[in-house]
Amino acid sequence: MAKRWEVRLIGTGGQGMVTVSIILAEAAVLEGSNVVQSQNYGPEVRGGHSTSYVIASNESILYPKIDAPNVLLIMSKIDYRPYLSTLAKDGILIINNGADPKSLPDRVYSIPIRDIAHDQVGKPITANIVSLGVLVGMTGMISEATALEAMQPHVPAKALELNKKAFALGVEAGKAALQGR
Amino acid sequence: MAKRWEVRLIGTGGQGMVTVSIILAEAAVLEGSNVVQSQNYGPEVRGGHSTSYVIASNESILYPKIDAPNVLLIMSKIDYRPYLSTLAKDGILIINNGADPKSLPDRVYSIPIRDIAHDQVGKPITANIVSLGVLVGMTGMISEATALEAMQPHVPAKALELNKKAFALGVEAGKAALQGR
Amino acid sequence: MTKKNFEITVDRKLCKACGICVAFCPVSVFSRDHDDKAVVTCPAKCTGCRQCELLCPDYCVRVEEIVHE
Amino acid sequence: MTKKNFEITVDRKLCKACGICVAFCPVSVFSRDHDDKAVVTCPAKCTGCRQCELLCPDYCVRVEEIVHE
Amino acid sequence: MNDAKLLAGSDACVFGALAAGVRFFAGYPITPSSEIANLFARELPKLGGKFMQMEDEIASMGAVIGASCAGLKAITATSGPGFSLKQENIGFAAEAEIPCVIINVMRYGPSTGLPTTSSQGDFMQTRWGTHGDHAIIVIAPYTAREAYRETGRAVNLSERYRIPVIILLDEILSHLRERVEFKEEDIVTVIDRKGPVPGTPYLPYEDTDDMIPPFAGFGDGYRYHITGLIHDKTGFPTSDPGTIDRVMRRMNGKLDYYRDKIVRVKYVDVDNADVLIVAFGSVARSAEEVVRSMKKAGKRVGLLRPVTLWPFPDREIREAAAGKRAVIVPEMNLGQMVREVERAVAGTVPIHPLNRIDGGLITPHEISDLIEELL
Amino acid sequence: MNDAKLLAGSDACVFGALAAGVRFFAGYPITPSSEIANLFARELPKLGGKFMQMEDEIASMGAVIGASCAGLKAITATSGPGFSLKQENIGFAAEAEIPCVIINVMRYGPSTGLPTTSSQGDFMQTRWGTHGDHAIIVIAPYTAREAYRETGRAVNLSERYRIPVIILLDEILSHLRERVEFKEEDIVTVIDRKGPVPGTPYLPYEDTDDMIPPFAGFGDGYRYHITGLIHDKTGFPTSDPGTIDRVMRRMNGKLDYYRDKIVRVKYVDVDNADVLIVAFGSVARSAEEVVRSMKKAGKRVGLLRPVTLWPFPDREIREAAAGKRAVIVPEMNLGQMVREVERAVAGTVPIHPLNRIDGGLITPHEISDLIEELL
Amino acid sequence: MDAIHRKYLRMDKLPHIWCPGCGNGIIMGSFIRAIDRLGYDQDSVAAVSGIGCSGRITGYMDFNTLHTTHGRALAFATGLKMAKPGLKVFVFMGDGDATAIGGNHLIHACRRNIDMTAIIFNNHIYGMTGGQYSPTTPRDAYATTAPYGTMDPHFDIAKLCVGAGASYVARGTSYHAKMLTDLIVEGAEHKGFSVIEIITHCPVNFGRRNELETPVDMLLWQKDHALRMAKAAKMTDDELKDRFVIGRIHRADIPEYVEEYDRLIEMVRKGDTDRG
Amino acid sequence: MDAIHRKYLRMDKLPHIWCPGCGNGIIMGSFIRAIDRLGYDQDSVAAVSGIGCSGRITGYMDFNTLHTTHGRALAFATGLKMAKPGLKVFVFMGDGDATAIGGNHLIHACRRNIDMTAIIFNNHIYGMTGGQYSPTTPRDAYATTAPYGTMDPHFDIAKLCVGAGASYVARGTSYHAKMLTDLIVEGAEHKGFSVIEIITHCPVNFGRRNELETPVDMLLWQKDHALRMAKAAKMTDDELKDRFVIGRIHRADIPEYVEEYDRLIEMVRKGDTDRG
Ligand SMILES: Cc1ncc(C[n+]2csc(CCOP(=O)(O)OP(=O)(O)O)c2C)c(N)n1
Ligand SMILES: Cc1ncc(C[n+]2csc(CCOP(=O)(O)OP(=O)(O)O)c2C)c(N)n1
Ligand code: SF4
Ligand code: SF4
Ligand code: SF4
Ligand code: SF4
Ligand code: SF4
Ligand code: SF4
Ligand SMILES: [Mg+2]
Ligand SMILES: [Mg+2]
Repeated sequence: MAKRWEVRLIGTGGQGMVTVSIILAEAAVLEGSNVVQSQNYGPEVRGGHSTSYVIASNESILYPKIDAPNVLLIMSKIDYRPYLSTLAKDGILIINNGADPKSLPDRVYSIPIRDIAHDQVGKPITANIVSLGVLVGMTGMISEATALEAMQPHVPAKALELNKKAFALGVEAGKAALQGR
Repeated sequence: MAKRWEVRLIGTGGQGMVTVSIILAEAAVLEGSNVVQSQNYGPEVRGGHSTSYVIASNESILYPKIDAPNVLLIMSKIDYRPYLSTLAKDGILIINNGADPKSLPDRVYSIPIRDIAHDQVGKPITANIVSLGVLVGMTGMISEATALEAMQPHVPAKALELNKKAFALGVEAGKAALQGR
Repeated sequence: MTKKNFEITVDRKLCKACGICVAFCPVSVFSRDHDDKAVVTCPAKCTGCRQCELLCPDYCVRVEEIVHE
Repeated sequence: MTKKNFEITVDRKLCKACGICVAFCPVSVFSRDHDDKAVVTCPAKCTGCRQCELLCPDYCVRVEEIVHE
Repeated sequence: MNDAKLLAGSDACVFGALAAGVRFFAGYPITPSSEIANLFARELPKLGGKFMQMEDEIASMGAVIGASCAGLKAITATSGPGFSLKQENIGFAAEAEIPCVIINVMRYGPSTGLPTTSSQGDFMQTRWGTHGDHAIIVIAPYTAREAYRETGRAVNLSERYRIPVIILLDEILSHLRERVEFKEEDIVTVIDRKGPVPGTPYLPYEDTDDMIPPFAGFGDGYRYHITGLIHDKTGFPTSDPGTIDRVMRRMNGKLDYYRDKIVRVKYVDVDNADVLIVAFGSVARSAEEVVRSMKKAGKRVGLLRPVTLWPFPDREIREAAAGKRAVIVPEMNLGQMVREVERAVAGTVPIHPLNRIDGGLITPHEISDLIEELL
Repeated sequence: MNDAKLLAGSDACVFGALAAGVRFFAGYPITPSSEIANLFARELPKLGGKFMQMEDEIASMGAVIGASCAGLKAITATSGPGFSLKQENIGFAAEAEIPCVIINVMRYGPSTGLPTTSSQGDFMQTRWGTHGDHAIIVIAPYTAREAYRETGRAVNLSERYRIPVIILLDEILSHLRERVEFKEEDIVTVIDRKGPVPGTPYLPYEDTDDMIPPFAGFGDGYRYHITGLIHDKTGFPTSDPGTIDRVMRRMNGKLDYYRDKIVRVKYVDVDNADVLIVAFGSVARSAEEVVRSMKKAGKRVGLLRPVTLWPFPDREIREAAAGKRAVIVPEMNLGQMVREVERAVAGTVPIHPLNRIDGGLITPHEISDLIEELL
Repeated sequence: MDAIHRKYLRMDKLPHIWCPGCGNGIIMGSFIRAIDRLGYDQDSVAAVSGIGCSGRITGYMDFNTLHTTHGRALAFATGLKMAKPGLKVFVFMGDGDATAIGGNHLIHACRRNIDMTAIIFNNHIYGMTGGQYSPTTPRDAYATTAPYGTMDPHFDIAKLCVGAGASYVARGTSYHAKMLTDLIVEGAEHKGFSVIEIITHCPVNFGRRNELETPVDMLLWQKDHALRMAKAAKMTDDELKDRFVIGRIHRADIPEYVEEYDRLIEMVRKGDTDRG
Repeated sequence: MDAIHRKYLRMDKLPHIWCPGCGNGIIMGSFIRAIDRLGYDQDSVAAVSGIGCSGRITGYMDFNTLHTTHGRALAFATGLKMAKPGLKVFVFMGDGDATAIGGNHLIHACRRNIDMTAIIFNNHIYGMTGGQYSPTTPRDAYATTAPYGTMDPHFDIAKLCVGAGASYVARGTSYHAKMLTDLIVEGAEHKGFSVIEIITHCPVNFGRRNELETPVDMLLWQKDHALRMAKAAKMTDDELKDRFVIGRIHRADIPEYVEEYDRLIEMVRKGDTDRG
């Protein structure tokens, strides 16, 4: 694991993106990292955007805020461009649609996460777990096994298989996107 | 008027002794003195003792409390002895009963104020005005005329004559008591 | 049955001279002294109704049946 | 009297995709698009009851009578 | 108002407030402040004003703010327990910049304490009683005459600067009656809040040069929004960091900007004194008595009496303390103002607290004894 | 509790409190403290404890005190507006010496302010929020791990010394989750309040050598009286000046007597530092980051982090500041703790406040920039 | 002074601070007779009060006594009872205490239905602070803050409590001292929250200002204006004007809160209901 | 979006912050239609609100708007109305706002009878703070602070207000949007204090946790459970269980406070009544 991972997730209330950040954080704990996870609150929770984040590092983490994310994943339908400048030097930005990779600036990856959940998993609600897979697939910040372990308590037991599938599809899509560049 | 008059009145709730101290204070204002008047509050007001006081001086009065009264008048039925030591060097203590003057220590005067109100004025409620008269008669700290002027707004118009009488009887009794020594 | 007799006492130290017992004793057992405190004047009239005990706000009145042996 | 005609518009920018108009239009004038937002599919059926206008929490629906001259 | 008269401290506050144009009082009775409510209840209807006895102190403070939003000058009075309850809404008045005056007559102790005794235990609470950074002015008169004039001034400061103002009395001053002869300088002038400039668009929290946004009363034809949320100059909530910073610094900055207009300090024989007493309220009466008597005895003692307690006159105190042998801070509490004096003086002069907490007023003797010890 | 886990700051408080034996919570929801109530609601019944959602914060504080009178360890949680409302009853707890813990999660601004942002605007209010002189302890953890342990300690201090204790959190610490690995020293021991000595007559406010009167729970066979009026050692109201003085000095004196057991301060590289930072809560996390990064850059910066905010560690700060070139006090408010630092340092070292009030956390950069400027 | 007083009162605290003829003393007498009748162990009785003349009652009675802040007695009592359900909790409040500043706690206590008994001393005035009008002061009555007569409409406390969902409501007077004992006993034995409103008299701060010069006048007023339920039922609205009903006014059977909570704890501990 | 919205709403503040399908938006629509019907000049209307999702309503409407502290809207409104009786004052509160922390102000406003209209958004939950149970949450419903189901009995707001002496009380729903406008108009025209309780829905913090997954489900629930007065009168208690009545519930003719106060001022100025 890199020294300090800073991951920010932007979603819409109800999408379960805060859960993704918690799973990521718990996975990082399982792998022995120091971790800080948090989210923004606000009246905005009501239907607007919610942002959550994870910092993981093998040093102790004191300053608990994100300076410049290495990874920024945007699930809501908003313009990603203003966020580009907030990225760390080598940071990447993941957006959720099927835009042609070639139409996108450097370091911006487009993955049809919701479509994967809808069409391939068959359950739109699993989009957040697809995105978890994408994050793991693209960054390798935690191992797939740990991610799955951390995921388990956060999904209904009877939907476990489905979510595993969603995760796997996400990982795959993430890796593919990297390759696509 | 002496430099600094300190007068303390101890009564029982409902006797109107606070009014006496206000009348005294207003009279002193009329005569051009500086004046501070106040009273103790407390749950004790309910049936217990109330104490009020007046300080009058031709200098401005800053410290608003009584150090050692020149005059202490006790209307309630309590033992006066503990109060003796609080008096100023030349202070006097007036108690409300018919005790034989000779049985009393120096500087302690006994005047049957309530009896005067009851028997001579014919209205026990005027005892407070009798006591006002006593104070004026004994100390001369304000003139009788001023005292009467200050008294007027504090008694019901229809009872004015009665209260004037009470006042006069008080003055008389006060002077007599002084003579009695 | 013969009429019962009662001993009525008033604790003068506690009495605040409110006049309640005097007013509400149905047979006028009490009157007021020079300090307006209650005094028992006609204990013989007492019927033992205990109204005075119940209504005295300062628990000064005590009504005891006199048991003749 | 001939049937009145209405023009129904939905302000897509304000619509929060709650589905209320879709559910409570008595004659199913609306359906939902891929974002779950309301779209007008059968305006011709509209009876002008204005239930959609009254119940849309975001004031996106507008019902106007078409006046034929 | 030429003739001398006997006036109670609490009544002086009422008449001072009425003279400054107060026409609304809402309160809930509490010893030792009740006399203030009683008098307002009698006087306000005579002037067409209104007296409301509310269900509690929280409601009283709310009603006062509501009345002020409608453009009336409004006031309330209370004591410790009630003052604690009013704190949340005092914060609202600070945040929404609604003029209002709160009279707090101190009594001793936390909680119910000793309702009928005297204290200065709320000195710190007047400044820090509500949560969050906020601007507030606190004024403590020491005679009935000053109570009249300073309550009038309090109303005016509040209207002028849109800051809640607290009049801090102790039970002694509130309950004593004393001879008062008003002079020219005691006349309370009526200062009204600044209104919108007709014909220009109204921004209720405009960042004007004078830092005081114009105030439009509800119903005066300017429809706008007032909120206790942090808001921008239009009055609507904002969560933009830059705006928050700007608006909160303006709001709190008013106090710095107008500090010298707000801070009032009285000096008695300070210049050549060896020892400086810093005291307020009734304790300052004892202290001034000491200055007077010591002078007669040939001793050089000075008194600095903050009339305005907050903003705390730290500069004045630092300057006055310079070169003194000691500063004495007598208070009827366990040592509150002395902390501010310590901060102000910053180690340059030794400071001696003198605290009395038994409900009694610190006597001139107690102060002079301490001075004798030090001299 | 050996394994590392992800733990939210707010949850850490809850588990710390439960570990110390808390079995009663009463509260009223308010952002950003609601998570604390939510977790107590889930956990308390499992332990046979009780969670009450009351009609408001005043009632919550009342119920907490009531439960504590019956001998249960009791706690509440709130944020600014609710904290202001609780003040009167916090004063009751102080006056009647009823153990209880209040968690206050700060948000920005007075009044409703900005419910979801971070602030340290209640620093002063924790100490001075209620009327009258009163004893109170305030503790501010800075990590989830410390939140667990310090909340446990808060419960114990309160039970041991019969003083209300406030846990002061900011929104950042309350809402973040972080990896926690509890060590030996984090174990929360259970300290119960001292009870009456059976067979001896029980004086509920006895003036014992240790200054802490024994506590008998209601229903335990000691019938006595508790009141918010100033009372003597029997618990009944008194207006005797001597008694008032004695009882109030004992009550407030407990804090002085046990100061060193209560005050906890953390030092990071203070000894050889040129510049000293004094910071608490989340801001101390940024500050410690600065110490670390500056050290790498060869600069000598130290951090003194008060864990106990009140009693304020003035002595420790004065000593730590001695000889430094500057003291920096970063705070998410307009300058509150800095006033105490100024008082403590008394002019011996220049002090630089660094204030941020836009709802954001002061960054390490902001602090290091200021240091660079000064060095 | 009777054995009963010596048993239940703190004799060294007498005489109490109440004014001559004040109803509070009569009520305290009725209350201790009720406790005696109920046979409660003194150690198991908790008396909680607010601030006001009435609030001082806890200082005089030899139980576990808690004198709280103004208006908040019920909140404190709620914590006390929840923490130690074995305690028999009685809460004493003035009309201002209970229905002005404490109105919210009163209606919520009615709603919650915790097994406690609230005893409200309704003397229609703020006694302790010197006679300001209260939410129960009759229209046009004089008070220190109503120099021109009280303008505010007033609460009917019993009706308010019924509206808030109380499961037992009764009204007594200080004059009907014996009946009062009966009502307190009945209220205490009721499983759930019970309210006893007591019409009582403040001769000093209400009576003197309102042409009821003496305590006796005030008790006579009560006697003349109180009506038993049965009698009231037969009267016309016009006849009922200015009069008030005494006796039990309302009783309902509603689950008691502490018991419900104990049931919850049991269920949770069995793991029955945790949705997580 | 209609002319009426453009006239009465602050268009630049839309979309509002309320969640998709939230009842608050429907209520605001009904309210501005009522104002339009009443024909009030916007400058003369004051809208006062507390804190909560419902409290945000004042930010969106183009009147004199005052967003106060949690629970205290009625207290602020009281001062406002007393100071400027010409204002038409409407007070918006959530169920928590009005009956939890604000319960005391509510009952006292009912008692005082100042000519204002209180509009209570009863969504049976604390919406703004994330779904804690409120004093109106039904028994056994889940909430963030009731993970095992709500244990507390709940208020009947209308009954509480009647008990407190209110002179006009009505209940509507967010589903019956047209009727709601009628009730608001009637309440506003009533001389004195009027209370309109609105049963409304919080899909996010109540519905989702309680098997009413969508806003539509919640509106249907209202439709199924609301009963007009006339119909309810004919039903048995058993049939009425779990259902609630809508329409005007109570009306009484009581002197209005502001007018009474003005009369007092007049009298005092004439010197009629001063005893003092
Ligand atoms: C928070 C607070 N507000 C006000 C007071 C002052 N106060 C003490 S008792 C009281 C009212 C007394 O009236 P009531 O409750 O009817 O009791 P009574 O004295 O008539 O028995 C008031 C307003 C207080 N102690 N605390
Ligand atoms: C004094 C105070 N306590 C608590 C809060 C937190 N708070 C904000 S809104 C709210 C309750 C919201 O519920 P409700 O009143 O029913 O309104 P809704 O959001 O459901 O419309 C609470 C408890 C606050 N802002 N102020
Ligand atoms: S018991 Fe009855 S009859 Fe006897 S003295 Fe008392 S009141 Fe009178
Ligand atoms: S009722 Fe009691 S206090 Fe009153 S007069 Fe009779 S004995 Fe005395
Ligand atoms: S007006 Fe009525 S019929 Fe027409 S679209 Fe709207 S709801 Fe449907
Ligand atoms: S009701 Fe309004 S917000 Fe909801 S789906 Fe229809 S148009 Fe959209
Ligand atoms: S003031 Fe009234 S209520 Fe208080 S003790 Fe005196 S008579 Fe009783
Ligand atoms: S949380 Fe509930 S009440 Fe609040 S806006 Fe969302 S749906 Fe509406
Ligand atoms: Mg009363
Ligand atoms: Mg709600």
